[in-house]
Amino acid sequence: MNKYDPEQEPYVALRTKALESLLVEKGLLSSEAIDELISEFEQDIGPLNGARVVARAWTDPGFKQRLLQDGGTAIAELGLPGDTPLVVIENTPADHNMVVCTLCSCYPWAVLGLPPTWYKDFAYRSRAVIEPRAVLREFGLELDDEVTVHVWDSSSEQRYMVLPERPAGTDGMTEEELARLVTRDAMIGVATVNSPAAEGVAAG
Amino acid sequence: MNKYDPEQEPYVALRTKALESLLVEKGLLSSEAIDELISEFEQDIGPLNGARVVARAWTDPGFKQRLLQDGGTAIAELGLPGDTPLVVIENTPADHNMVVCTLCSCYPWAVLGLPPTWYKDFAYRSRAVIEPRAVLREFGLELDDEVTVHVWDSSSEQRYMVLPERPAGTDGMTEEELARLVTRDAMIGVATVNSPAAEGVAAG
Amino acid sequence: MNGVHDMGGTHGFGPVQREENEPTFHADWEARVLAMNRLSRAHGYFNIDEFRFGIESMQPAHYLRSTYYERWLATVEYNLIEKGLLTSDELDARTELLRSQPETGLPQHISAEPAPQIARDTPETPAAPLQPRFAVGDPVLARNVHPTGHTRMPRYIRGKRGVIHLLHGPAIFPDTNALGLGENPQNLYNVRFDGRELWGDSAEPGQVLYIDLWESYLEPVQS
Amino acid sequence: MNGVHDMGGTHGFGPVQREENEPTFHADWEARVLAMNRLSRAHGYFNIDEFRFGIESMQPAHYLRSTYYERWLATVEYNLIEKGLLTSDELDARTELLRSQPETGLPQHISAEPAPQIARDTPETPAAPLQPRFAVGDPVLARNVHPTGHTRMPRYIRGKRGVIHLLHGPAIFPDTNALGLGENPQNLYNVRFDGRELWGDSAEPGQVLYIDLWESYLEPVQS
Repeated sequence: MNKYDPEQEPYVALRTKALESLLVEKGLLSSEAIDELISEFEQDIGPLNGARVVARAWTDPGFKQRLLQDGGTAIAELGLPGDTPLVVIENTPADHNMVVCTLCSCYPWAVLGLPPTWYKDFAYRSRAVIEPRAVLREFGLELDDEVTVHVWDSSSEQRYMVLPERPAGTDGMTEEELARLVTRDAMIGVATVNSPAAEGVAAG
Repeated sequence: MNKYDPEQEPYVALRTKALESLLVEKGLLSSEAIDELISEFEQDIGPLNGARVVARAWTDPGFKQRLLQDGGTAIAELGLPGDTPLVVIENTPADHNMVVCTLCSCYPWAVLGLPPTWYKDFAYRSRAVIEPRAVLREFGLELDDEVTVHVWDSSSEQRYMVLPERPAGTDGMTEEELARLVTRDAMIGVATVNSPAAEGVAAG
Repeated sequence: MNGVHDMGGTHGFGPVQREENEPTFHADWEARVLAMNRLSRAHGYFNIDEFRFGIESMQPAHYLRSTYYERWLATVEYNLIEKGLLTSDELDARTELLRSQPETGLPQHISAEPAPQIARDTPETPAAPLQPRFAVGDPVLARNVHPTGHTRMPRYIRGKRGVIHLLHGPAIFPDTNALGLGENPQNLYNVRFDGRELWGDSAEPGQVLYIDLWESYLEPVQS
Repeated sequence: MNGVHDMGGTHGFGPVQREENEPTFHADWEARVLAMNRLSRAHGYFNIDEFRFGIESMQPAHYLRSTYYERWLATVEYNLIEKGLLTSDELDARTELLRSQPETGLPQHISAEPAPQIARDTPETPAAPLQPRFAVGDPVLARNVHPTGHTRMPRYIRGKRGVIHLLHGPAIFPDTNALGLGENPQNLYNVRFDGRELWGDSAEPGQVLYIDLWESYLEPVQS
């Protein structure tokens, strides 16, 4: 119901342009700054940043410890904005974590970029806290009954990111190779990180 | 937001006609029965029935006792449908009652007819249980802090009607005259019954 | 279900808006929808709990932007289709026919039909007495449950403590009756809650709330 | 406020719908709305709590039928108008101008502006340490309160018992900051709730919920 509706675009696009026109005319904002910010969001910010953080944590026990202790400070080591309060929570065979924001759509932009539409949609926001296992099943993730599901409802300016489990068959992989395995969904906690191709597992 | 929107009428009117057309064609309903029922609701059923009940209770202590004991049975004495489970609740100087249905729009049709739109609207349904005094103030009814507000949320097939206080200045009035004073809103509990004109009060 | 229909205590709907000298109906179609619903129920095509659940099952945004009788129309359609009495395609086709040929009349009266008593709102069947679990004056807890189907226990009551105020006696259990799972009568109680129990420090002074709750909605508590 | 935005535990929104290879933005105007919001906040035209309260103040039916960036557009408009930086009439007139003369370009860049750090989501000011009322491990009760203004304590948590899981330290208090009543920093905690405490028998097995709650949202309880 809150899906993208192309028929609504003409009006909102017009309204948005009117808003920008007035803000620029009044000297409150500049179109150049708007352009720059958009390009930053489109090019520099995205889940690859988070994937690098995860890969580093998988390969550097000291970094992992600092990351779980104080996420914001730790990610600054990788050149990411360290003034973002970030709590990183670790998945284990017994504990699965997932992140939601029921009241709006708080999301760890600094490490994951802009949230996908489903994260902002009403279905995920309403259901993740009352039937997380059912939601995870829709994402293709069936958890054993013994696994505890830890749901993090982001209600403050603290941001939450999941440190997924390192999959089997990745022993010989470099940090860069590992980063390529890590998906956005795994860092939200609605997926796990898959093992590399079967031959990789056999060799690992 | 859920107000009547004449622009929506053409479609729903068409859809309603299509539904009736199919139901009649299939022999499931007849247009004559629909006509009869509408005429019953438009002509026979309305707050005048409730007003007669209230006036009788004000003038006949035995009836009032039976009414408060078992509303459904008592109203049958006045020829109203006695198989309606009806609870009648009495307003007093210390206790004010009001009726709402938060989940849909349950309403004592047998005595009050069809509910007004505001009773079915989201504002009344949402607010009557959390800020009844604020709602009553909007209806022009300012209650002393000492008065307890009793809110009845109609969640079952039991129906609730308020027996308002008999106003001052009505000592010499007949049952029929009294019935004319009683408003629908007073029997929902969002108003009191006003005294007749000031000279009436002075004479009473 | 925890739906948008469960409005008790929600903010944001603005002031109560009244209409002076409001007519019984604002348009003819409203009256016909009301009558078709009443007659369908009197004929047993669907029951009142199915009727309500049909409204609750509307998409939340659709529910909120619809008028009262638009919601009724939606559930009458929904239930007649659910029961196999008509199909969505038939209804679309007939709507299209009436749109393209507005002069089309309604079909002739085909079948004679019974004339059940319709202008009332009573349970479909009387229920035999049942031994009540609670007595007037007993303290009770409204259970903290969140069924996905139909229920008549609103969220603002759940997990709160009240006192049995009235015993109404056996009544059809809406939660099963709405889902075609039987009438399963239970004792129905009127339960009294203090405003502060419901709304804490946000409660207005001197408020008491009464609501009808079925026996299985309630748990005993220590007084 | 107890608004439709407070969605935790609501039913009826259907399955989670994912889009394969979703683009960063679905239309240019979405990107510009995002940027205008971020820049406006960076310039201090409004704060993040005012931004959120502007969305919550939308009519419920409007909220539910709007897309994400439509809600953002609504609150950016709302807040800039509230702050007196533009008027509703100006905006309507400019929209109409652009509609009737689509070839109209944007105005020239008029003022130089500072380039604050914008691509982040941090509190506007750091807060000095405050003596915490609760320690990690303390049992607490989320207060049963129903403010009509902005709050970051959702309804599904209120009146429930949890345990302090983390002490984040002082944070701007959204309830006042959203209403222009000051930042009033309080200690912020992450509080852990058992799924059964929240959802009773309807809880899935083995669920734990964590949420950040400000100190004044909490009361001490006996463990």
